Amino acid sequence: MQVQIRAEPFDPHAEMGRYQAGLQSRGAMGAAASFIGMLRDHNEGAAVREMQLEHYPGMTEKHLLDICSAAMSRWPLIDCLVLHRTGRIRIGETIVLVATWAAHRGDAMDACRFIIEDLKLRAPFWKKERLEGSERWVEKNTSGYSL
Amino acid sequence: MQVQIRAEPFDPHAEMGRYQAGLQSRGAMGAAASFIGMLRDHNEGAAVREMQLEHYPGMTEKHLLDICSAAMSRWPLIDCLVLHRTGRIRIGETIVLVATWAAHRGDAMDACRFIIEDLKLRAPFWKKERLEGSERWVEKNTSGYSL
Amino acid sequence: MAITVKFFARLREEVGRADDVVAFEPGLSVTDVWRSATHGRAMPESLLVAVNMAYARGDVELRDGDEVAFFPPVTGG
Amino acid sequence: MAITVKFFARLREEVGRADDVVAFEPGLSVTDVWRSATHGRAMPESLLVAVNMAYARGDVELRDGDEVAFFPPVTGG
Repeated sequence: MQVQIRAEPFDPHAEMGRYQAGLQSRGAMGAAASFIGMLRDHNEGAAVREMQLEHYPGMTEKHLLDICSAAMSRWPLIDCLVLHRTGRIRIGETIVLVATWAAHRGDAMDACRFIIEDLKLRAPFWKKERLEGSERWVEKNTSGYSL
Repeated sequence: MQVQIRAEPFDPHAEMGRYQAGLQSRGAMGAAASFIGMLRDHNEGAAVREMQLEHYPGMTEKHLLDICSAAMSRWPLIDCLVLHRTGRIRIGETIVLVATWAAHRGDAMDACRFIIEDLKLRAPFWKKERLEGSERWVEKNTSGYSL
Repeated sequence: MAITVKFFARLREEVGRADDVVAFEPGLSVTDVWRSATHGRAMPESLLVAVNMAYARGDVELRDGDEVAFFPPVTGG
Repeated sequence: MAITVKFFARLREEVGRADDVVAFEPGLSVTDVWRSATHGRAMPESLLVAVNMAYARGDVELRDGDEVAFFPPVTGG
């Protein structure tokens, strides 16, 4: 189980591959699920230039570990990984990677979804968007579906 | 949209990263979801040594493209990718990669799940497990949850 | 002219071959092709059928040159 | 002794500082700390509170040395 706050850009595919390669129980793993969140160039009707992402050092890591522990006790997971960016984020860069491993696909996918939904709802991060000539704090996270 | 049958082992993380890097609409992508299926060393109470995976050349590719098209019309996806192994597969090797890209997380995750569930239910592939001293055809796919 | 027949997986092993050819005649159904190619073997309950690489039912009437495939429940992914 | 107070994101900008210290006294609640640190500013309806890095309610009674954080709805991921 690993949770990291990253101040620098990272390659989510390479990170997930590297983490998976380090897992012991290869023969027990039948399924891996991942979610990657990236910075779009549009949000709520406005063109976004870049973003500043703030967190609560100490509490954020603790909360992400709590989410992962909750997922590990609710589903028979083999492991899970959460990497989350902070600082200045450019269009297309990865904001978050959530990855889960299990024997069976339903457990891996349900747990991955649970982690990202809980993270969106409760993990202490705050986004400030830089638009053309102005800035704004993102008010709240949306349901995750296009309108 | 890409669908490929692979007779040789592949790295699903590298493949997903390479495919994503080739996508045009980077600024529109807010979410990527993936599912990776791997060969476990146990199935239905028996130790599995390796697996032989058979498909129906022509129909399998066509069916996977149909599944992806159905997902693309049901959800506002930017793109999707399905890679599936055939031939002799060893423990820990990747059997299938499903990856989806969308503006929003719900669409990416729902579509990814739809594709793997439909693939499991209807795509023409057949698994024959080599056990200790015997072989057996896998009778049917399970619900994807541990018992 | 003829109907091309294919068997996959366990069914291929049980029938003893992967491919076959059945003479076409007007009104021929998928079930007729099964009977002819397997010499009257009972159709397994869980049998899946594809005609020209699309899932089909046993009562589908065939056209000359069609490809008919028989296979057990799929187990990919 | 004292209570450490933290403000994040929009709230940090509005209050004008990231950190503060409030003198501890027995019976002090989270709401008391908010009033003291913001000089009576109204508590936003959507305000979130953490005590010692765990989510808490406004009526929680504090202990000496506690860290109290105030922040708006979270927007990570």
